[in-house]
Amino acid sequence: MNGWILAAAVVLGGGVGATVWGVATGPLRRRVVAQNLCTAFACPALLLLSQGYDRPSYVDLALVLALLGPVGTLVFARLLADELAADPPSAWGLTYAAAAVGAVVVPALCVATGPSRAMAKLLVVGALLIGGNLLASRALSGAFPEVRRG
Amino acid sequence: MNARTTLLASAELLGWWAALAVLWLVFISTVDTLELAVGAGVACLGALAARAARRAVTGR
Amino acid sequence: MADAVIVVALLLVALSATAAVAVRDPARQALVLSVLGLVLAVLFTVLQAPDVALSQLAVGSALTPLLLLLAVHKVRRRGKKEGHHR
Amino acid sequence: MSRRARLWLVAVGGAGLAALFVAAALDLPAFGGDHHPYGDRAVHAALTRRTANVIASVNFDQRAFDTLGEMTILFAAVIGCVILLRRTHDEHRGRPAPEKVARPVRRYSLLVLPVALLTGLYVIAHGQLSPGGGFQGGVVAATSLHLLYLGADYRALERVRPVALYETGDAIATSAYVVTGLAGLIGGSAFLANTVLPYGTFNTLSSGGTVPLLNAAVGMEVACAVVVLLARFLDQTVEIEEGNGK
Amino acid sequence: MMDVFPYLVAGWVFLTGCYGLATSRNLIHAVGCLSVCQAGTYVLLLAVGYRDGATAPVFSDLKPGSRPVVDPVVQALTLTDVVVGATVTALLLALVVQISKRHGTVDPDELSELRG
Repeated sequence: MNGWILAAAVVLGGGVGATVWGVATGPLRRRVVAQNLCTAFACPALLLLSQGYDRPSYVDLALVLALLGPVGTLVFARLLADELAADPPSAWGLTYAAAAVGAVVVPALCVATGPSRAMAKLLVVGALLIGGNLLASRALSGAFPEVRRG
Repeated sequence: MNARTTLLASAELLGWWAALAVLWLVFISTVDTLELAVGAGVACLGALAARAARRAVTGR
Repeated sequence: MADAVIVVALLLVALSATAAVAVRDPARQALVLSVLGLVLAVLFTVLQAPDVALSQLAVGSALTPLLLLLAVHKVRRRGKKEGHHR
Repeated sequence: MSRRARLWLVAVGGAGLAALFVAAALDLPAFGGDHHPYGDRAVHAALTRRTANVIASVNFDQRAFDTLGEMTILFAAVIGCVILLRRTHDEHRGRPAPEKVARPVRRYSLLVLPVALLTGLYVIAHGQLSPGGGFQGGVVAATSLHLLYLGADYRALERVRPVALYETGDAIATSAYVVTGLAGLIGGSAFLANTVLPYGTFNTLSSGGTVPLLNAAVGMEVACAVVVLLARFLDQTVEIEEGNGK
Repeated sequence: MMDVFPYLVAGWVFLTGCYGLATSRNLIHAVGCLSVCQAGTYVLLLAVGYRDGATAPVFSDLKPGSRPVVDPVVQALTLTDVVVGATVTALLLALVVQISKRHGTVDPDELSELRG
C-alpha cells in the first residue's frame, strides 16, 4: 500500500461515495449533477491508481473516461432537457471542487512522472477532463444562450 | 470550387492532420516506423471526419 | 491494509447496484446505471483487469444510457399520444 | 399468477439460491489465492507467441473460436434489432424540427469528435500490446460519431453516416474474421490456428501473428454494429411516427 | 473475512438484480435490472481470478516475469461479454419498443392481463 493508492481510496470513498448517494436519492436536478461529478472524481482516482500500481498503460482508462464521461452527461442533458428546463440544476461550488481535485492530482502526477511523453499524455487527460466537466455542467444548468442550428 | 475554397479546405485538413498526428505521438509508448505509418493513416481518417462533421453542422 | 481500496470499490458497487434496482423510474435508473458502470470500471481496475475496465467504461459511460433514454423517449411519446386519443 | 404469489416465489427461490451461493462461496478457493493453473499456462503460451497483452492472446489466439461465437451473438443481436425496429407500413418518416443547441456544446462536440475517433482507433491498434482491443476501441469510435447528434441534431449525423455502408462493413468484418480463420486451415493446420504469419518482435504493432488482424476485424465489426444499432433507435425516437395518430 | 467478501458482494449484486427483475412494473426498468444481474457475474469471475499483490498480465510496460500476474482467462471471458451484453441489452430494448407499439403498455402485469 503506497500513498498514491491511499489517495485513490480516499477520493473513491469520499468523492465517488457521495455521488453514488446523490444519484440514488433526491430530485432529478441533484441526480444529474451527481452523475457528472462521478466522472470528475473517478478519473483522477484512475490516474492515481495507475501511478500507485506503477503501470503507465493504465492511463488509457482515464483517457477514455475523460473523453466519454462528459459525452454521457451531454446525453442526459439532451434527452432529459424538458424535465431539466423546469427545474434547472446549479451546483457551481461542487463542480469547481471536483475540478479542483483534477487540477491538484494531474500536476502532482506530472511532477512524479518527470518531463516526458507520458507527462504530455497526463496533461491531455487533465485538459479533457476539466474542460469536459465544466462544459457538461454548464450544459446541464442551461446557462448557455441557445442558438438555432444552421 | 475555386482556388480559394480548395486552399481553405486543404488548410483545414492539414491543420487537423497535424494536430491529430501530434496527439498520436503523445499516446504511444514506443516510436518505430510502423507506429508512425499507422498514426499518419489514422490522423488522416480523423482529419476527414473532423471536416465532414464541421460541414454537416454548418451546412456548407 | 493493501485490500482497503478493493473493499471501498466493492462497497460502492454493492451500494450503486442496490440503488439501480430501487430506483423505479427508468430515466432516473439510467443515471444510476451510468454511475454503476463507472464504479464497476474502478473495481475492475483495482482487481487488475484494465481491459475489462476499459470495456465497461466504453459501454457504460455513454452507450447504455443513450440506448435506455432513447427507448424511454419512444415509449413515453407513445404513451402521451394514447392519452390524447382516449 | 398474482403479484403476491410471485413475490413469495421470488422470496423462497432467492433465499434458496442465496443459501446455496453462500455455501459455495465458503468452499471456493480464498480470494487473492496463489493457485491459478490456467492463468499461468495462458501467460506462458502468450509469451511464446510474443503477444504482450495476454488477454488479447487468450481472446484472439488461444480461444479465438470462442470469440467467433461471441461475434456471432453480436451480429445476431444487431440483425434482430434491425428487424424489430424497421419502419412498418402504417408508420411514416417525419421531419423533425432542428434542435436548439448551445454554441459551446457544438464547438466541444466538433473538437472532441476527431480526438475520440483517434483514441478509439488507438485502442484498437494497440489491442495486442496495452489494455484495449477491438471490442473496446470499436465502441469508443462508434460513440465518437454520435457526438454529432449531441452537438447538432439528427439531420447533421445522417449527413455523415450512410447506414447502408455500416451494415455492409459489419458483414465484411465478420467474414474477414472467418476468412482469417480459414487461412489457418489452408496453411496446413487448424481453423483459426495462429500459424500463418510470423510472430514478429515482442511489443511492436506487428507482433503476435494473426492477433492484430483478428483484433482489427472485431474492432470494425463492433464499431459498425454500434452505429447500426444506434441508428435504428434514433430513427425510431426522432423520425418515425405512427400514421394513424396524425 | 476478506477471503469470501468479494464473492458475497457478487452474490448480493446478482440477487438484487433478480429481485428487481421480478418486481419491476416497467419493462425498461426490468432490462436495467438484468444488466445489474450481469454485473454480478462479472464481479464473481474477476474475483476468482485475482491474486494478492499481483498486476495485470499486460507486458507493454512491464518486463515478463518481474511481477506476479493475475489470471487472464477469466478477464478474457468477461471482456467480450461486457460488449456483447450491451448489444443484447439493445435487442431487449428493441423488443420493449415493439411491445409498446403492439400493446400500448410496458407494464408486465397489464401485459399478462391482455393475454387473458
